[in-house]
Amino acid sequence: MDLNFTDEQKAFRAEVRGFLAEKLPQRLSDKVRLGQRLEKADYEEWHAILNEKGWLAGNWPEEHGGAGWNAVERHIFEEETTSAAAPRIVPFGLAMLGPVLQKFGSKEQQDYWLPRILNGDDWWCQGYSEPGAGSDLASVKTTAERDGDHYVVNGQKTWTTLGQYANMIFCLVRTSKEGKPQEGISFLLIDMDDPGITVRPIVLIDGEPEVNEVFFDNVRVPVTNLVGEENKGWTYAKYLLTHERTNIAGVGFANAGLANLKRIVKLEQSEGRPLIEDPLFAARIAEVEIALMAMATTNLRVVSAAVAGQAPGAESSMLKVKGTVIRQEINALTKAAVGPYAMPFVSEALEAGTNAGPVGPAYAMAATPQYLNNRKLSIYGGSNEVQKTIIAKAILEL
Amino acid sequence: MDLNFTDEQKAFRAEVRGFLAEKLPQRLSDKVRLGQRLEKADYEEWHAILNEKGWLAGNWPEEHGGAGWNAVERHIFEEETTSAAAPRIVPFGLAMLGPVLQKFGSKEQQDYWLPRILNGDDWWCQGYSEPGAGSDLASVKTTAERDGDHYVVNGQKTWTTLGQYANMIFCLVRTSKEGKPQEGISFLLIDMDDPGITVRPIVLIDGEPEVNEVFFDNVRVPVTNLVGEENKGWTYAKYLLTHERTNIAGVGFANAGLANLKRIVKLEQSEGRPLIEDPLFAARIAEVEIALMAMATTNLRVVSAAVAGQAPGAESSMLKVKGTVIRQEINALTKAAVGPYAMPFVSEALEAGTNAGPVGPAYAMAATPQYLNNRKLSIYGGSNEVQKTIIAKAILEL
Amino acid sequence: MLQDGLRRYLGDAVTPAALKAAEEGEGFSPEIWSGLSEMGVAGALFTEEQGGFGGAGFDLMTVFEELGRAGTSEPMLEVLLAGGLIAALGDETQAALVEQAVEGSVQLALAHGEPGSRYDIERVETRAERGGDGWTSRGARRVVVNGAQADHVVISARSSGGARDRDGISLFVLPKGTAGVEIRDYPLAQGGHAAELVLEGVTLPETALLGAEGQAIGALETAHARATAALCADGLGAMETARRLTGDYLKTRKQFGQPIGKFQALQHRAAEMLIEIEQARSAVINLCGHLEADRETREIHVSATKHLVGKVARLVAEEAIQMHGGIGMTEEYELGRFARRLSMLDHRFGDSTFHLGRFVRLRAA
Amino acid sequence: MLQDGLRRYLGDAVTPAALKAAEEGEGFSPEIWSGLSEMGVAGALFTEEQGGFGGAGFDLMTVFEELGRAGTSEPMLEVLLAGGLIAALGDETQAALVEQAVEGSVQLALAHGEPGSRYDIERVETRAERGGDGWTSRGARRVVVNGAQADHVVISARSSGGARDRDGISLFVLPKGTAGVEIRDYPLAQGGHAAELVLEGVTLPETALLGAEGQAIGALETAHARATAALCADGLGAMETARRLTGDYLKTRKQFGQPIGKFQALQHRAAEMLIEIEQARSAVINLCGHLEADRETREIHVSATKHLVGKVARLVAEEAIQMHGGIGMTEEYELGRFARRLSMLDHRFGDSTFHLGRFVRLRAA
Repeated sequence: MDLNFTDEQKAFRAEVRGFLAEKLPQRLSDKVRLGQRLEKADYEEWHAILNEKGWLAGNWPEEHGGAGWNAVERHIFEEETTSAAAPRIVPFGLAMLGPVLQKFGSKEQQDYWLPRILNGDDWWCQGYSEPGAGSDLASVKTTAERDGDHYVVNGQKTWTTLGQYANMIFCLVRTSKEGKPQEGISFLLIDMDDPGITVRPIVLIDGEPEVNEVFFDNVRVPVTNLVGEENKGWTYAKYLLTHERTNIAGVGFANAGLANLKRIVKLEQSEGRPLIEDPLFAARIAEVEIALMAMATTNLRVVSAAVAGQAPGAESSMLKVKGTVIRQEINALTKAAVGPYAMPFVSEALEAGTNAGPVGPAYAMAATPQYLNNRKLSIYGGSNEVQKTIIAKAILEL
Repeated sequence: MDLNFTDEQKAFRAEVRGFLAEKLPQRLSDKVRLGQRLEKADYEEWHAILNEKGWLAGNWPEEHGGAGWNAVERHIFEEETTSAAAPRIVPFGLAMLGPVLQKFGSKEQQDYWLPRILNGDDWWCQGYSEPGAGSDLASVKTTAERDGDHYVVNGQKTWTTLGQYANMIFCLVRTSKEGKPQEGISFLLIDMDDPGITVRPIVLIDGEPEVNEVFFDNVRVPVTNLVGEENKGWTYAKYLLTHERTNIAGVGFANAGLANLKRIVKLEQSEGRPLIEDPLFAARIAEVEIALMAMATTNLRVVSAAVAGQAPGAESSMLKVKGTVIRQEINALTKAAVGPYAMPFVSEALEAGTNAGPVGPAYAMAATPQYLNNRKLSIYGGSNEVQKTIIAKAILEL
Repeated sequence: MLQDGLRRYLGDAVTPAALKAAEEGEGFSPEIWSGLSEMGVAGALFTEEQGGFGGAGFDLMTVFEELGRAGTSEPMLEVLLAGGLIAALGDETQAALVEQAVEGSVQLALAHGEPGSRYDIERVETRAERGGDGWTSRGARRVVVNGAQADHVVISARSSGGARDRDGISLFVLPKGTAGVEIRDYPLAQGGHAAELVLEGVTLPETALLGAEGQAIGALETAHARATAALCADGLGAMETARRLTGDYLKTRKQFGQPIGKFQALQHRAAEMLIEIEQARSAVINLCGHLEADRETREIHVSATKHLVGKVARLVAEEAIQMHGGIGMTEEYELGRFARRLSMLDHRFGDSTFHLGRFVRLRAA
Repeated sequence: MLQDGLRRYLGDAVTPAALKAAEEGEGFSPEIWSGLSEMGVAGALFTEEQGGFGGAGFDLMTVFEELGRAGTSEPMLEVLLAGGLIAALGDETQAALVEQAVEGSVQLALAHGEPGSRYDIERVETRAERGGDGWTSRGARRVVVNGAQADHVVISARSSGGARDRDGISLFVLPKGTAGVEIRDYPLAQGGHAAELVLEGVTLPETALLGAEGQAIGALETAHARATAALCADGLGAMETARRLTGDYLKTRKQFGQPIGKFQALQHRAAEMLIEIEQARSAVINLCGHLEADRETREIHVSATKHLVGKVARLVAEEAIQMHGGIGMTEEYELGRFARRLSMLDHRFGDSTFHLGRFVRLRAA
């Protein structure tokens, strides 16, 4: 059992750290640290900086302009960027669509779409979920009927994260009603500017319009935008989901959240002493820290196995469940730590550079919105209930 | 909402307390407090003392020699006896069979068996569970075939608590294989001395032979020992189970256990101070104490409703789940409190008056056996899983 | 009777339009406030001598459980809190404010917490100095619920002693618009508004003093005990609604071909939620039944109940969202409002960890 | 390799007959002890200089995980604990005991805990006084695992300082049968035996002293860190067996007409158990990987791991029994032995609450 990093890996870590110190704009890391809202331009700025270095697509092979990192290198990059409070890399084009196009797309599709993802010409969003489907992704009702050189798409997608920024959406659509639900699904690339598309924001309980509904009313999509074969979309969808699950544990986010929490409890006073000296509060932090120490090692074990060629199976379901529970507990403790200042709910304060300053200490303002927002962690990407069923069936063979 | 006791109820409590102070033998309460083994003679002694006062059968109507108490009075009696560390009243004759005979037995059966229960002529045990049936009590395989004036019984019962002391057993037996499983069951009274009966003790993980398997090999039982009608036994069985569920919350046991735990943590030293001053240990005790304070009130709410004529339904399932979880947590904390002295596993020390004294402090010796033994609380009498399903269906209508 | 009437009234009155009016206005619906006043709901919070018709613990439970069940944010808790202090300590002139609050013609608030005092009732650093024929005070007050809307704010300041001395805390009644008070008004996550108050050398006449100088701590504790009971009852009501919505959802929502309520794992979790809500109800009963007890007994129940209800509130909010899935995360679905309300219960009058520690200290004392 | 061989050997050797022999004898099976010695298992616990062929953290993990998986109670942990102290501090003569222990020809024990010391390694009240050409000591030692069976017992006593001073603790090696030692031998809930030792003015020659006078605390801490890692690995092995038995049971046991493993609530609980066991495995890896680190880092991992493994051990023992139902409560079914072993893990070297508090203190230091 060797979980130590090699000298090469250590050197890589140092290189990432140096790069971040030099290139990550303070304005962006301040926003991330305070939990302020990131605008489309913020993400685009950070993507461009990474792309210039060749580090935007860590998981893509070099032939497609990626960094070609293995799982350990990606893990190191992830750890360093989260602890430096860099904006996250928006996953829809890079982590999701890219690998699907590389594996199943035509040469023309690869040549056209992949560079545009890297250069920021397109902002992709995801058209998987439909109203009422929940974690049952194969229950696709949106239809695409062939009409000459086009598909005519009708239906509705939902939970489309950051769809308001996107000019392109990749969709699962139903091209056949025969056979099992999984059998008649196709994978289409659709231009959000096409006539017949309407985007309606869904405000979440943190007050933010992070996700959207997307309506399709006789939208005409050229057949050249079909990825792979008609009716084989479920295969590509599952491949995409597997890729989405790298870094599913969110160790970097958890570490950054814990560091923030520890900073706050040194500043908050309870009964005349720093909150960190309250033995019960300190114990709650310690419990989650200890769980995170173990989970980080489980993550490394899975990462090492991936580098050694073992495909992560239900292990990633375990990481999903434990990782989200830990992050949610850190969010809950952060909300608890800021005390009465968790109550002010001032949306404008989350906007950097506005006149509305935070109510109370600046570190307090994002605690409640982040707590509320991250309740999604255990719901999306296959709810934790679905993950437990997978574990029971795949490992326990129940 | 009035959960205060009336003056009459307060006077009754004082009377019970006075009686216990005078009549409860110190030798018995010492055994109970230390968690030492109670012998058959110990129970019989205590039953006789209560019977002399007319308090042995609190739940029986006065016409049958019971005290005729209502739910509040039974609750008060229960609270006082447990906090005085009286032996429990063995439930099989008094709490289980008695009510069934009173409701469904013939006049002859009532006149013969009921006084014998009160006088201690018979020690009853319960023949409900069968191997492999678990909480599915209707899955009765033991058969009783009519042969003239007798039933011939063949089969096996299990989990028969204190069967080693019993001379009589009441059994669910299958007298018909037609219809639903519930429809062919009869309720028989069987003499344990009959030829063909074998009792085999089952040692539990605490090392104690508390329960037994009972084997029936062509045991001939006179038809006069059939209670009620043939094939209607399931009705009587369910009635019995309802009665078993009075005091299902075990508030008295929990209070007594908590008091014992609080005594121990004042005596145990951790890092030079009493364990009770360890903030984390104290917090764990406080959590269970707070849960118990609430549960005791829930119990009183159900008891008050029972006195007001409302039949407790799924509420008793809630009390079962919460009550057992609380008692098990108190057991776990008591085991934790005694530290390294939880490890010695000296069966003879649990025998009062033997030469083998306890290893370490006397309060430590029963902590582990009781912790282990009370894992049964969430399994027997309808496992907590079964109770949750009942709650979901009956209250939530899922 | 009050309970039934109140439930019926709120069931009709708390409409999307009323909630929108509250959100776009000052955090509450003026119509519902009038409606509650017409029903005389605030009267249930005070004894007959104080100008009400109730005032017992179970009266508070009735009123606030229904407000929580409806999920509405009229500042009734502030009437209990500030009005309770005025009723307990005020002279005749001041006592008129309680009558007016019961009628609904004035709104009240209590400005006691400071930016650094967290959940510590005894901690007061803002000082009040006697001078001329009145007092001057300088300092800040945090998260004063209804602080900008209140016609009168009861404010605490230290007239003697050190930061955590029990003696030396005085109360004053400030009318709205008093010079030298800077107010920042903002919305709260649970609904309603609060304000940051900065006193910049406020001058107060001698008549503003509420009760005896430096002797307010006992009344403050009593008022907080009662307000804690009310807040917990409010939480209980919100839990009931969250559970009702979740139960309905489990019955109607289908996934993988059947109602999700048929999945045993969800059945058991729903049952556990129900068991815990009954625990919370009993805890609220325990506190409401001990509000008139001696201080030690009362405060033990304050901490026991706030601990338990805080824990259950978190469980119910999180489990209700989780069992709903995505829809539970959205602002437009009704649950979100209740989940947010429940998630803020811990942040007023002390969270479950704080009260667990306090319970231990009170038991050891 | 060692792991596979050991697992195979124990799979064959731990029979009901061997367990019965252990129970009726001195708590362990002499045959299995010999078998382990022939395989040279104890050699994996020591470095080459010490007479072994391993000694690293992951060597301990390998050995003890397998012992725990098999649920056998040969006193190997005592070889690690007492042998580790002798190897670290002993002179040449004493070091021979380590070789003999590795060969299996002597058994060892450590008598360090006192009736009142609970989990506090630094607390030693029993004193050793120098006198004549040796030492005398008087005091009691509690729950000395393998204490009556050991050929040599390493015993601590205070030669200077107060009850909790880090300086002043000395170690001595007592051969079996030393006059003035009263021994009460008894079985343990997890298997094996322990003894209460009462020293009634024992006289020890100067040659019994192990290491420098009064300077034993560092070696004691190291030995306890290593033994904690071993015990946690043992627990991990026992969890694996408990989970295997539970999984098999869920697949075969039918109730209400189907295997109970088809009930979703049990599926999810089994999955949660599995997730926690993987957490425990990672925690053991973390500790084993940091046994050679600086003291502060090592001890942080000792407390983190013991806390987490203790918590998971309880969960696994209780959930495994619960999912089995009645059969899980019986002595004759295999699970009971493992559940009892897991339930005792907390009681050696500190329970999960103790180590949570210690982790907080170490982090704050």
